[in-house]
Amino acid sequence: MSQKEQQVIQAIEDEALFTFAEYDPEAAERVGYSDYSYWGSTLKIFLKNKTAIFLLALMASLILFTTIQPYLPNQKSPTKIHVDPATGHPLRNQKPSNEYWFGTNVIGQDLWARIWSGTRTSLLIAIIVGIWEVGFGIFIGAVWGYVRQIDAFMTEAYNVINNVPTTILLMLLAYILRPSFRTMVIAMCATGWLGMARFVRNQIVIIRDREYNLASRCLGTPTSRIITKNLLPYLVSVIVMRIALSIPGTIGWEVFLTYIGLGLPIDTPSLGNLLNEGRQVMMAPALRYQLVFPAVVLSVITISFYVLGNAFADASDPRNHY
Amino acid sequence: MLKYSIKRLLQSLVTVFIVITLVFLLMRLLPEEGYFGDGYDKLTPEQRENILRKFGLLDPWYIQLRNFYSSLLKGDLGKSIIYRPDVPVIDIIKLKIPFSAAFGLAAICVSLFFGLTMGIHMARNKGRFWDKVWSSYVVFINAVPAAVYLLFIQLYITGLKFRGRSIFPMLFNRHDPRSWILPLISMSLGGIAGYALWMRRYMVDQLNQDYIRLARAKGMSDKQIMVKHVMRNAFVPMAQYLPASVLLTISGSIYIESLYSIPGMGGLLVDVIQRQDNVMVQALVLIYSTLGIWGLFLGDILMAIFDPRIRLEKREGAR
Amino acid sequence: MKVLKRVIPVLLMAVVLLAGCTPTAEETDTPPESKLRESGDVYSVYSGEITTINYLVTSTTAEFSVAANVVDCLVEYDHLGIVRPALAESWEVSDDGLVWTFKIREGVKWYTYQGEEYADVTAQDWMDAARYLLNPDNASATANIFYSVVKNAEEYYLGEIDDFEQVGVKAVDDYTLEYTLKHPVPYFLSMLTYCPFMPANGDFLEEVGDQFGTDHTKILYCGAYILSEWRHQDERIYEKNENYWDADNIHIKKIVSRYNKEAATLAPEMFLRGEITGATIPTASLDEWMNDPEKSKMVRPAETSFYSYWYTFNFDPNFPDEYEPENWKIAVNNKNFRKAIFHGLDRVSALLTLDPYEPERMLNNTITPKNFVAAGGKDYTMIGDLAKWTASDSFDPDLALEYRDKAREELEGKCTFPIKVMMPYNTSGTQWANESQVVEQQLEGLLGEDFIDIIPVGFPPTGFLNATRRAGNYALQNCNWGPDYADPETYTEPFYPDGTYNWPEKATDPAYLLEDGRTVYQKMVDDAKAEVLDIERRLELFAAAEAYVIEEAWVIPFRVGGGGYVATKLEPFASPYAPFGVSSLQYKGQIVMEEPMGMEEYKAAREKWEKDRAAALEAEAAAGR
Amino acid sequence: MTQNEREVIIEIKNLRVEFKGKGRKPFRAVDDVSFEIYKGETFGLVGETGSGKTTIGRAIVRINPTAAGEILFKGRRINGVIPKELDREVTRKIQMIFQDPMASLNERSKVDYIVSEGLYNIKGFKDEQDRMAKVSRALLEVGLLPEFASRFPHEFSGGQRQRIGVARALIMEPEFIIADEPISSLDVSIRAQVLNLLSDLQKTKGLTYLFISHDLSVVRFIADRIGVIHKGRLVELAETEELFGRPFHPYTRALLSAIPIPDPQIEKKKKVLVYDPTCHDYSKDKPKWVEITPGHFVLANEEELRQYEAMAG
Repeated sequence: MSQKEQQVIQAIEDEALFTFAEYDPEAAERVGYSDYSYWGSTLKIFLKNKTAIFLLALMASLILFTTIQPYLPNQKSPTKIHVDPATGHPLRNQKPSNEYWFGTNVIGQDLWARIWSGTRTSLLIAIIVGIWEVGFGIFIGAVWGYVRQIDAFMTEAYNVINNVPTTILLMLLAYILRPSFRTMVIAMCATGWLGMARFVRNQIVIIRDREYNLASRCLGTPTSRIITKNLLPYLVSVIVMRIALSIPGTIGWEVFLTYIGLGLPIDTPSLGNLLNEGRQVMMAPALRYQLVFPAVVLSVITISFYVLGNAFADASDPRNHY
Repeated sequence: MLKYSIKRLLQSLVTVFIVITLVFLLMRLLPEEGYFGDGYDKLTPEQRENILRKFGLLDPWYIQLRNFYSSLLKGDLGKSIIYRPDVPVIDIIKLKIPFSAAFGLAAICVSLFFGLTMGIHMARNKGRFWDKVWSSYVVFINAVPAAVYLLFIQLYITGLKFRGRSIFPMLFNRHDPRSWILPLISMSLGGIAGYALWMRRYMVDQLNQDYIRLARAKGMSDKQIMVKHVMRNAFVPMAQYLPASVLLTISGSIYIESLYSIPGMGGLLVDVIQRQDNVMVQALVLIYSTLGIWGLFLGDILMAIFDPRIRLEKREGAR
Repeated sequence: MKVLKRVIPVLLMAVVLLAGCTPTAEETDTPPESKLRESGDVYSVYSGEITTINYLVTSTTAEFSVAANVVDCLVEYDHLGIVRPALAESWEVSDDGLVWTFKIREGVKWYTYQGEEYADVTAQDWMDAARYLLNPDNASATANIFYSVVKNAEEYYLGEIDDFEQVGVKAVDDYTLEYTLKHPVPYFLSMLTYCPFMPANGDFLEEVGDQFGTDHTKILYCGAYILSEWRHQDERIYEKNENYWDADNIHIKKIVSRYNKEAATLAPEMFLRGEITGATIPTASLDEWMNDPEKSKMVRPAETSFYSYWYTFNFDPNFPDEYEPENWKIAVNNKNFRKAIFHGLDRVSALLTLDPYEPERMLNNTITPKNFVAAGGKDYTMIGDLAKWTASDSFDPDLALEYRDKAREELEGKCTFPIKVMMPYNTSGTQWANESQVVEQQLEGLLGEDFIDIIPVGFPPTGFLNATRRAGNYALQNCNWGPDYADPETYTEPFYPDGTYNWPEKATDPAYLLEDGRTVYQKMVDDAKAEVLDIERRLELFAAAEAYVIEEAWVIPFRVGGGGYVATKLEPFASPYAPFGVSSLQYKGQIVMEEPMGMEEYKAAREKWEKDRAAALEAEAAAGR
Repeated sequence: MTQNEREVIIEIKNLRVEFKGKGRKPFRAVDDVSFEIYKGETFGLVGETGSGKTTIGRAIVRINPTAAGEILFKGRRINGVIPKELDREVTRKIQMIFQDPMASLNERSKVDYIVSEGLYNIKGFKDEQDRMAKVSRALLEVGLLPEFASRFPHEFSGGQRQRIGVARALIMEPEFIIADEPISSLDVSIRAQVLNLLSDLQKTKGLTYLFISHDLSVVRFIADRIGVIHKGRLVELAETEELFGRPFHPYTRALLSAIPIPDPQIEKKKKVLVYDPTCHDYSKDKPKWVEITPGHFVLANEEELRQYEAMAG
């Protein structure tokens, strides 16, 4: 037995240090409480995830940078075709250099400027569509999931809409509205909310019949408040994850739409356009930078939001709050 | 159960009917030019009219729709009008389905096997090295545009040589088993990532549950717990989606089939929509939505079989 | 024909991949050694799948290319572009130019896809084909080409007469065929190489009914090849027809084409690996090939086509108010304004988006491309006033500025500046969009942004032309047209009243109008059309009309179709040469070489071919044909 | 007896509740049930799981719609379509306490909101201060500290949570509370705590309880009268001691025999009766709801009635 241990034992035996406390039921009630707050814990867990913090900072600075980039000094126009003064011909396919940081594309536009302009466009679309998906999708999904009377109808309606090929809708929209930023946003808003609504509906059906909802109904709480107070808070984490995933998803759609000729007009740079242009030169290793730069930006954005979404979902799950 | 099934199938008939009618009307909104392809300017108005008449496009839309349905009742999906004029739709897809279905099924098996294995491996090594390795794979597959990495796979892997001969041919060839490998792998990459992620998440959830802790406390080995508790439960929700994905394998994969020249269904729908072959579009939409709805239905039944807690006839009340 | 549509490049590419190339420097009369020429098989990939092989109905190039190799016409072109007998051994034309009598080659037979004899090819087959073609129920897209020249055919087609006997096609006996025409058609022989004039066996047509041409088992073969296999969007295999009447000139025994949607991307790599015989090199990777010492030896230019592209000024603007159609109407009716743009457009810059190496090669200074027709040993584009345009580049910045100043002076107060120029493009590819951006920047840069404001507007491929050109929904647009027959008349259709291009008849300039209500241009064309006997004179008249269109700057001639670069082992200049009809799509006469041709070799071969052709044309002219 | 003079707060007449399945025939969860609850009493409703006891409770608070019959609250019909005015009154006057305190509290809301949720609905407070005062009072009444209002449910133990549930009901100043197995999911050690709380509240506030449970011994402790329900039908109803002393219906007897007795000797010898529904022969003679002795009702047909009367002596 070491000396230290002996000291401890002695201390325990020393009655002066340990006296019986009086029983106090009120004090007993207080035992084991922490000053817990849901969002506080969520934040705490989230902040523990170093990768997520890094990516969050990265995305924040990316968004900031794409916004201020055009106002920085020495920036070129994303659409101006640079011409070689000697020959009068466009400076096509210039390798990355001091003048053109990311090189130029097949017609002599500055890839650096195009990539940031494209990122701006794509992110803007993705954010608008994301907000719409969340707003409209959640609204429809919540009502659909909560109000039983319309469930059967909504489910059938969903089956119908879901089975109409998106390509038809998109072609029609592009045909009626012409390819443009607005068309792109409308097209994606028109189709994107469906998945979100379905998702929210399923979640709500799962939690709808939990007893605390019955309790609220007994108390006469109106449906709107039951949805906002009892249901949506449970969905916040999954919803945030969906938003985070919908941003790369939307950009992916944009790439696909561009691929089938329904994308943005090419004079509006976007990641979809840049990638599509890049794909056409990917067989030429020397020009592959035209594919690599936008692909890297796209991948970084996708990975970041993807990881962020998952990290947030983990952090916001109260089961992880211990 | 039988009654329920019949009712549900009848319901889906109505759904399919509405879907087709809707698709039909949407297709009519597309411009007439699509029916003529290249030669529009070289055709006289009479000729254009003759062509439209031949395809039955001059009839009012409800007559066209009625014709489609009446031939459908006779078990005839109609004849293609633009994609391959006068060829029965059935003949066109009959040739294509086997390829897509074969590849699709094989890909599902491959991705299920590797995906689940990977997912389990990740969950058991949660937060450790292999979890991170596989996670980066999942992130990579989700982040990099498929159009890019699939093309790279095809170009570079088919370029590999063994004793001066390529190991994998560039294009699919029905007589050469080696040519099946790359498309199959390409098709499975996404699925593997999906299943792995799903399995990992599910397992991590389950492993935190009380009953697993209890089982551990009882002294069950990890392996027993995995097999007896986690895996069995994990398959229940999966059972719901499996039939739909199996059935829909016949719709093929647009991009991979294009790259490897696999004569399957992939992209057929986009093709016929772009060419405005209304009959084909309707037939395909009919097939796909029927399969989709059937898939969901079978999924529910499978779920009910696997999970005794679920009954198809829910007892619900309403305020 | 039509303005650039998405399918065009695809189809052209498919054709290029298939047919590889055209004409060679071989002798006209197929010397003995050529008969012994050995050739490997052809392997290729294509991305534009055909929809049918019903050659009596189709009107697309890709589908013609099947017909061209499996069914023969009455006449054909050799590799120098000289008409030769094919299924007709000889022919005569009546003095009034209305009745053409053909002596059909005996002993030619129809074969099934398995190579079994089906029947003899007789004169009756042309009648049966015509009967099929003129049946509106069959909805043939080429029937109008037939009935625009053959007597009573249009009436029969429209149901005005029921008796097929009255239609001007008649089998006098088994081996004598007689066409009676509406009016004399000097270029009738060239029309015979088009699908609507191909034969078809009547019994077989009856046997297969509406399934004719739906797959390779549903047609009969009398051409150089038999399509032994066609699996849609999978594979096509042609095998040499050993019983072909001219089998000695068929050197390639087998042609295997695989369908691949990504063919444009994969083909160059597959070619390098020796898996296919030839590939088109996309503009984007051209640098790569040109700069690589090994690869650059394999690249050579591809032949240009006879599609003509030009920038068109719209005289009947019908676009949304935001682009100020009324303003445009005033501006476009000012000749100096048009001329300013005409001379201001740097066509070479715009073409760099298509061909960064030799953009000049595709440049076209007239509406009718070079080498299309010739008379009296002179190419059409060198006749009369056209010669002046042919010889010079329209791009002239100084001249453009001069016209701009004049236009500004004249339009000041009438127009608001800058004048908005709405310029549609198809969003399906990147090339057109890139070209639009180049044109916008170049024109605005030269003429000043305070003078014009070029506004490229993207339209989706779906219904592109109906939404833009045909609706008059454009100010300036890149349009195109392809020839139907070997006569410059074919290139006048877009500008003739009732065309759907730019409606020059709606121009307000009083100088364009005649007292009889016709436009000056209309009269010029009418006069040229009326001249049917003196071909030289006819071409002069058409050349004058065409020069008028250019002089008045209704359009800015821009370029020809086709072109680009290929790496292929198929021998160039060996296959039949013809700017119209289906002959040029034949594999006849071609071989697969050991090594692909490089740039220099190709140029030499081309020079030789041009010389040979000039000589052959002169010989023809001398022979009085 | 003076029953007829006592004020009836809830009257249930021939109540039937059906659930529509996907099948053609609806499932009858509650069938032809009638009973009354007097003001100030605790009425125990006993039955096994799935017998329909919870359904009755939920029918009263109008979560489950009724298929037939009437539910009267102070003589006014409250099932089916009712005027808004009445709806508001009933919402306030009838409250429910739920079985699972884990599940019945919204985990993402603070206790403050949970307790005052009902007040928001009836606008039962003047201002924020008034609301907070009411919340504090309610919490104190159930033996919780007012400062707990700012916490989340998962920070509390099961018993505390159930007390929050009670506070949530109390704040509405109800007259009638349905307690749906309020203690069955609690630790045995704190069951008494909650039961005592409920009893105390009843005394101080003059509440009426409908106490639903599957546990007869618990009901015996708290209830004045007990109804026994089996497969949606009420089979017996009597005052607590009457029922325990003289059960008629074989089902009741089976239930009673199953109550564990805290004496191993007796418990060992005790014979547990097994209820077999086939002992009734209702093929010819349908059973009726009969008052066999004053205040003691039983479900029986003529023949059984004779047997029971013989037993009653």
